[in-house]
Amino acid sequence: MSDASIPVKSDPSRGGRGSVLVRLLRRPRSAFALIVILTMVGAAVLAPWIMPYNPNNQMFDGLSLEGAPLPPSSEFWLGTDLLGRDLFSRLILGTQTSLIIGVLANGIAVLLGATVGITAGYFGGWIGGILMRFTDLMMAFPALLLAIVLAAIFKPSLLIVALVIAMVNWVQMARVIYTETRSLAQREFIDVQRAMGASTFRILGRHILPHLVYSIIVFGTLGISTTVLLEATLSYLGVGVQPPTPSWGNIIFENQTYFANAPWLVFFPGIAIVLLALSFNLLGDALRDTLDPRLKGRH
Amino acid sequence: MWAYVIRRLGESLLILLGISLVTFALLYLVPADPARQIAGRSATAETVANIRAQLGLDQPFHIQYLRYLGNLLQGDLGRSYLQRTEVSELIAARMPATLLLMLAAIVVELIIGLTIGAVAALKRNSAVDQSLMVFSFVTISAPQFVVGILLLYVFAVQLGWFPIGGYGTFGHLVLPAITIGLLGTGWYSRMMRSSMIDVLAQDYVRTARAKGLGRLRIILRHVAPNAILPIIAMIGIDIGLFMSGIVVVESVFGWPGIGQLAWQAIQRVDIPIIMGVTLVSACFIVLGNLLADLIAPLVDPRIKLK
Amino acid sequence: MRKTLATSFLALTVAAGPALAQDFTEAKQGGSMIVTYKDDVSTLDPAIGYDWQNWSMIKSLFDGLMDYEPGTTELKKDLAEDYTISDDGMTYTFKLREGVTFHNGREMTAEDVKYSLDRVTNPETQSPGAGFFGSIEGYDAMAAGEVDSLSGVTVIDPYTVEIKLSRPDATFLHVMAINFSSIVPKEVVEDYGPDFGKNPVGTGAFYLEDWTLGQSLTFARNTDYWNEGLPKLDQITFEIGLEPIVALLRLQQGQADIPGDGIPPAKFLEVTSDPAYTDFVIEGGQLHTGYITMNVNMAPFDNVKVRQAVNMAINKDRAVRIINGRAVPANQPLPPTMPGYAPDYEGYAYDPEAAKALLAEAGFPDGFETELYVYNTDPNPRLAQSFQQDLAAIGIDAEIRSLAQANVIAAGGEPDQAPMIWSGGMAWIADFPDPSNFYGPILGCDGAVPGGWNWSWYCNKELDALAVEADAMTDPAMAEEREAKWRDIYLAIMEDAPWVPVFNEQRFTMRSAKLGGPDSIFVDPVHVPVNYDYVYSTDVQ
Amino acid sequence: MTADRDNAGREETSRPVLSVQGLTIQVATPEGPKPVVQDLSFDLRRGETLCLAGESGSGKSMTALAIMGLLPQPMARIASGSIRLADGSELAGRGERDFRDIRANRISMIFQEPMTSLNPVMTIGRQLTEVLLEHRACTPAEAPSRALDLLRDVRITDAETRLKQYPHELSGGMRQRVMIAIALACNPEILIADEPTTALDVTVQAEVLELIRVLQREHGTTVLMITHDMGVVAEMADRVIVLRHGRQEETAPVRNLFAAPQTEYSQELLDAVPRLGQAPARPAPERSRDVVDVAELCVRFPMRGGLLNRVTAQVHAVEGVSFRISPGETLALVGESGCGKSTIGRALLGLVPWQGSIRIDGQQTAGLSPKGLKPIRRDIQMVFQDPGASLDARMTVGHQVAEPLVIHGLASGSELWDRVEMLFRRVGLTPDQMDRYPHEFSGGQRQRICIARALALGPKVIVADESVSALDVSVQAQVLDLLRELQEEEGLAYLFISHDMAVIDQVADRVAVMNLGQIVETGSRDQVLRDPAHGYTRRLLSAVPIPDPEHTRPPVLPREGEVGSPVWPLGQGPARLPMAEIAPGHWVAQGAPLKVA
Repeated sequence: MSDASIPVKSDPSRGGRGSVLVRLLRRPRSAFALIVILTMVGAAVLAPWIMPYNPNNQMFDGLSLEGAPLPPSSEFWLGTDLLGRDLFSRLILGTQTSLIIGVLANGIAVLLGATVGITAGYFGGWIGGILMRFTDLMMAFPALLLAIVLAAIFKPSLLIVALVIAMVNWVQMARVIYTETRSLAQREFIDVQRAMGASTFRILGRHILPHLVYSIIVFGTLGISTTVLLEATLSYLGVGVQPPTPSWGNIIFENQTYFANAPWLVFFPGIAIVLLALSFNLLGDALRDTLDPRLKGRH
Repeated sequence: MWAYVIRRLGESLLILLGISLVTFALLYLVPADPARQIAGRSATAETVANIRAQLGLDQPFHIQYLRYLGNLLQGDLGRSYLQRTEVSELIAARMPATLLLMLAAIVVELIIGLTIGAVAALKRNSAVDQSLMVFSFVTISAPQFVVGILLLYVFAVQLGWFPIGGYGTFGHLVLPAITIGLLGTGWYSRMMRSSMIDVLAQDYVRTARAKGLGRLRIILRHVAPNAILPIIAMIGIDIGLFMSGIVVVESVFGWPGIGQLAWQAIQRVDIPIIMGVTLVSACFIVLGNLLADLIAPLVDPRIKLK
Repeated sequence: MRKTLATSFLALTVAAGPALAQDFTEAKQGGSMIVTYKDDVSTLDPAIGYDWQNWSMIKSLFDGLMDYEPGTTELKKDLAEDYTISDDGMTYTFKLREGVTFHNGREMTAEDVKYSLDRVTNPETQSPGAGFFGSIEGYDAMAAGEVDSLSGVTVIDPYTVEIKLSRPDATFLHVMAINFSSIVPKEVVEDYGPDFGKNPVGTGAFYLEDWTLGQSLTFARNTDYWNEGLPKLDQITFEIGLEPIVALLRLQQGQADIPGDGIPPAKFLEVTSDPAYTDFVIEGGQLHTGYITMNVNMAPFDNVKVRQAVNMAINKDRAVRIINGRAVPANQPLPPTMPGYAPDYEGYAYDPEAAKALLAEAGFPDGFETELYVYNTDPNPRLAQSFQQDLAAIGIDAEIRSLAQANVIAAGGEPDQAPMIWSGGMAWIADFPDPSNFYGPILGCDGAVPGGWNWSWYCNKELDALAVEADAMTDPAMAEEREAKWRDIYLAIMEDAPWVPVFNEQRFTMRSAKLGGPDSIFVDPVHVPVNYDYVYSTDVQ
Repeated sequence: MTADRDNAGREETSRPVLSVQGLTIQVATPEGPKPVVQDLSFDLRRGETLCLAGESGSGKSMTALAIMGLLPQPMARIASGSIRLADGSELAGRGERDFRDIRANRISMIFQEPMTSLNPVMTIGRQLTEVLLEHRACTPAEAPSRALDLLRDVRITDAETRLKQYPHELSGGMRQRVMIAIALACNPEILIADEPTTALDVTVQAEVLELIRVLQREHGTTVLMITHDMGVVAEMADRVIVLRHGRQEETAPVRNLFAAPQTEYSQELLDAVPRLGQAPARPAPERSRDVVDVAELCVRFPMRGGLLNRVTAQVHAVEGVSFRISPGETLALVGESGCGKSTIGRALLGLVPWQGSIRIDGQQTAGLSPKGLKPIRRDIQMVFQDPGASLDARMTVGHQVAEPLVIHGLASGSELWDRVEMLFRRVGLTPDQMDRYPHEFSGGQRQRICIARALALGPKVIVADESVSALDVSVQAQVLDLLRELQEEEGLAYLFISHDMAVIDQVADRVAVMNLGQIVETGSRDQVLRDPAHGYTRRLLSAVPIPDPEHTRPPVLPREGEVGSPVWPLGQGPARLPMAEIAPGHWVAQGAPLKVA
């Protein structure tokens, strides 16, 4: 009954997409993130038209006579790699790889995590118990080790890498959704639904899910960043995306021993990874603030 | 309390059992044939079969697993196929290095992370806050192999301030500890910031102000202890992050810990070592979670272990 | 390019002899050095150790009956003071040196020789080298686990041991020189059981002083070493876990003396072009061939024309350039320094057009899709991509499968898994300098079995018979003839083209300024990578 | 309290201890600064109790926070005006550092939520000594004994133990006493009490108010009390300032205000206050049949623990409760928090597992599957305390009102929306509001929406669980009117769950008083409220503040015996209280369901 609360509530659910976008663009950090992401998506989509060279072409004049890669120049903007391929073109194509894996792996992880989280959170009981014990088990798995072993068993390919990452990444999502679903399930408006005789399916679909959508969007966005990093790490360890398909991680993996002599080969893809991961992190954070005032300022 | 600890230990054992089963099954599916690797290129099929039988690899899966479990219960992690050494000995030899690294990384991330988080929360929405948060975002967005290579290049190769990889002195420890710690720093600072902001809005902080207490005293006695509570729960997650990080960081810096051991073993499909390292790091994570749960009531009297 | 390298290598080998004699007698004992490796030293048990790190370490801790002249591939007597071979070439009688003691102080006798051979062939030892002893009488019973002693090895007296063979074996003295036949003391082996590899005791020039698992090993000079004046150094420290690139940076900063894994590609151009290092960069040959296997049982590689076409399609010069010219292009399985090498053989010249035509002739005018397996450490995936581009040029679409070593080996051992494998990182380095060593397991029928190392699954019974014939020519006088026979075998193989021999890697290593010794021992073809016994320190001169 | 008092400056009785002049407070909103307090002026005279009274949003708490320098930064600020202490020192515009000497030393404050106002990870003792040491009220060595004295001063039992305890180990009433002890530790001239008893049960409220009065007398402290409860105003105030929308509506001595309010708003406010014992008689509904028939209802919640996490104890939330409700009748369930009254409501709706028998309109619901229960649900619906929480924030209110119809397949298409429109009109809302989201409505409007939703299925019974407790009195009166109207027109039966005796007095036909999961007294409204027979009922009634300054409430009756606990080890349970009929329809429990906690 205290009237000390300040009536500055903003409207979380109205306004449509346009205004969310406007609000995101108004904040320098999220505007930066959006621009980076859009640029990269653009580069990935338009890759065939904007790549100055065939990214897989091991050009004869792409290596010095001793076989050393060429530094950035007007001919090769970001230099060439150890096989004489144009690094800029490979980075652009690598954007495709990173984004595809980011979206694919994260999509699967989100689907899996949300399903497990909602099921365990809403039904509780032994189903919830078993599901959450299983997520506990997955949490205790050293994620990278698991990914490496999985990648070693299955012959690596883009899809497998995405699946492996999804297998590792769904756990966090499940945890978050589980906790939220549990607290939602105990809220009065859900009690009202039960009292009205609404079916479980209806309660989940019409009342629980809409409340989770924002968390799913936010964590899904943040998850893309983890996914990009994990793909890069797997590729860096040589168990990720298969050559000659470029991914930022395997570009660094292929060239890392040259970091002292040809730093551009590690520096540029490194920057690309950091930029993309950073942008998705910033965007996720901004979305959290914009979409869900309850979470404002947390995490 | 003790009933709780014992029950949690029991649950942890179940989780470890599950992990051992899953890992064992996964490794069972790995196509490489250990007997072949041991026998070498000049061996006859007969010799290989002989070795396979000696190792029990000709048994069905469940027998192999139960045998492994039986040995495990006696503290026997088996013998490395390729190094021909007790896995427990190999892990024990590398554990001090990993523990040292872990300790140093935790110190780095706690000191830097909590400070950054606290400062950002107190200066909320200021330019300081903004730049600290961007920094923390960068640290969680930078892959550890990139950070590691960069630090190595700048501070060891170019500036020569630290040794180029290896193990032994304090100087060796600095760069890998920072590399691993930075990731945690990002998470901790963000956690700390949001937790601080939450706590700053609490009624008891208003009470503390109403008491006429000084700002520093309020922050140290009323805000910080409460803000740290949710962060304690991070310990388990943090150890998980750490365990994933060491594979990369130890290989970048040539740090003789279990991450390096694991990576070498994975390359050679040395199954007993992979099993051993997985179980040991799972133990760490599980114990970390348990530890977090046990510390929580010490710091927060409201929490009762049940 | 190829010619210059080859000649310079020959010059080096020739120069080795006199250099050794001069330097060596004058060099004083003392000092120490630091050697770095990336991977863990797995075991120092001579019956088991079979990798890059422990190969030369074992050689310095243990001795066998035979050895090689330092820096060369010439056999010499080691623990054997003398030996005789019966006329039929089936019985070898070794006379042992007297007064040779193990590191624990006990004298080495003929009993130890017999025990060591029994041990390495006993299946329970799980020695990866057991197969080398297949020609000793009683080996089969031993391998089957029926007996626990080789019937062919007899102790005549404490300093004489007689070894009977079940078939003539021209390579037998080489076998007696490999690590697996090192002499070990029975009581210590039985004491430590499976942990002997961590607590090695031999008769070698150094003994193991300390081993911190995963970090470092320290070897100290065996002051009672039977070979007077050896070794020169008081101590060797091996530091483990250092990436080759880091190792070289350390060497440049004076924190290490020898990068055990060689000069990493990334640093190669820098150090070879830097005049400051010219005296310390050492080039040497090794008995190595890098090759691509084609599974002759899997379509379309069951067609010899396809295999020949692939041979013509691979641009070997480009591959050599990718590894900064640290190799010479190869056209046959044997490396140039191996007896039996055919210097006049032209091989399949690089000719994409002809390859394309041949492919069309074989019924694949539009090429086909296949897979290329490769070990996932640099530079192998890069080389694979280069091959991929070469294959694409003649219409073959090869997907790369970049996997951990063990997984590639496993795939190669399956009859229908891996159509093509690039051998890099797992390639054949000869165990001893004899042409037979390149045949059996990797090209002969013996290896073309599930789990075997003959990844091309090439099995030619006629050639197998010829190989047996060649190895039966034990008379040293017939060496020339035997060599010719082997040459024919390998050329015949090239007709069937189960491999694409790509290049023979050269070894480039570096030493710090404080180390001395003939260059050849730093790239010793047998004591791979370095012959530690002969290195001396200039600090104490 | 015998500590020496600093009497400097106190001789000058003519000057007020605190003088607020032209205070305007602004808060930042997305639409720009908005005043929440405008041009407020008052003087606080030495030793008096001044009440700031008003409904939500009247700016009363903001005023208090402004005096303490605790306005939420940076959203709120003092735009103009002055706040002066007796010595003339200005508080408005003071920096945080300069405020430290004022706070606790000269002005103290206690807050509405005793549950959250104490630091959860610090012992009571340390929180007390801290303030003493900060203001150098004593030496560190003396601090513990001073703290003990302070706790004894606020009548806390077992004070030595309390010092070592943490806040969560204390009840709400005790925590508020600790807060008062902290507030009075440095003998401030002024105590600001911001809704100090709103979160407490009525009996605890009475005790705390009494304590404040006693301490004020002992210490001569001036009290500025902030409350929305006119009962509390009547009981505590010397003078009253009525605030509305941040403006001063009326300032008057308390008797004058209650006797003859000068402004229309004050009049309305006072009229809306329900008064115990003044409700008109209600025509007795005819008891033809029972629309609700509950017999031997038990609800027990398991508590887990031990090595295997097995059920070791049970919370006996509801233990053997039986009652009936006829069509058109209102049965009120009353009791203190935790007595199990809400659980009964939830059991009726099938939201908690229960044992016993519940018949809705003659149909037994025990053992029915969700499917079997569904048709019965049409007859019984529920309205909760917090309309904000019981509406889905992400769905338009129109859809939410339509939902029950959709779920039960009763209407679709235009018929559906016609019926929703009708329901909106029925509860006094306009159909054009159907497309909005819950947060766009005021509390009272939201509760109307909830009622509309509950009415959608045309139920015979509505369980109203504290349905008006969260609303301002004026709104509360309107909603109660709506409920009454609906009952008269539709013949609805209500199970009206509330802790507020005055409200119950207005709405109930019959009353059941609950304690520790059992009914201790039941009968007609007049029987129970006018002529209570059970000690517990009497105690509850004695604690209700009467909104009449002329009326002097006798002290709260003491509790009979110990505070019980509903937690029992597995296999044990409370003894069932035998009921005796002392008058027709008036049943009273014999003995108390005690268990030493």
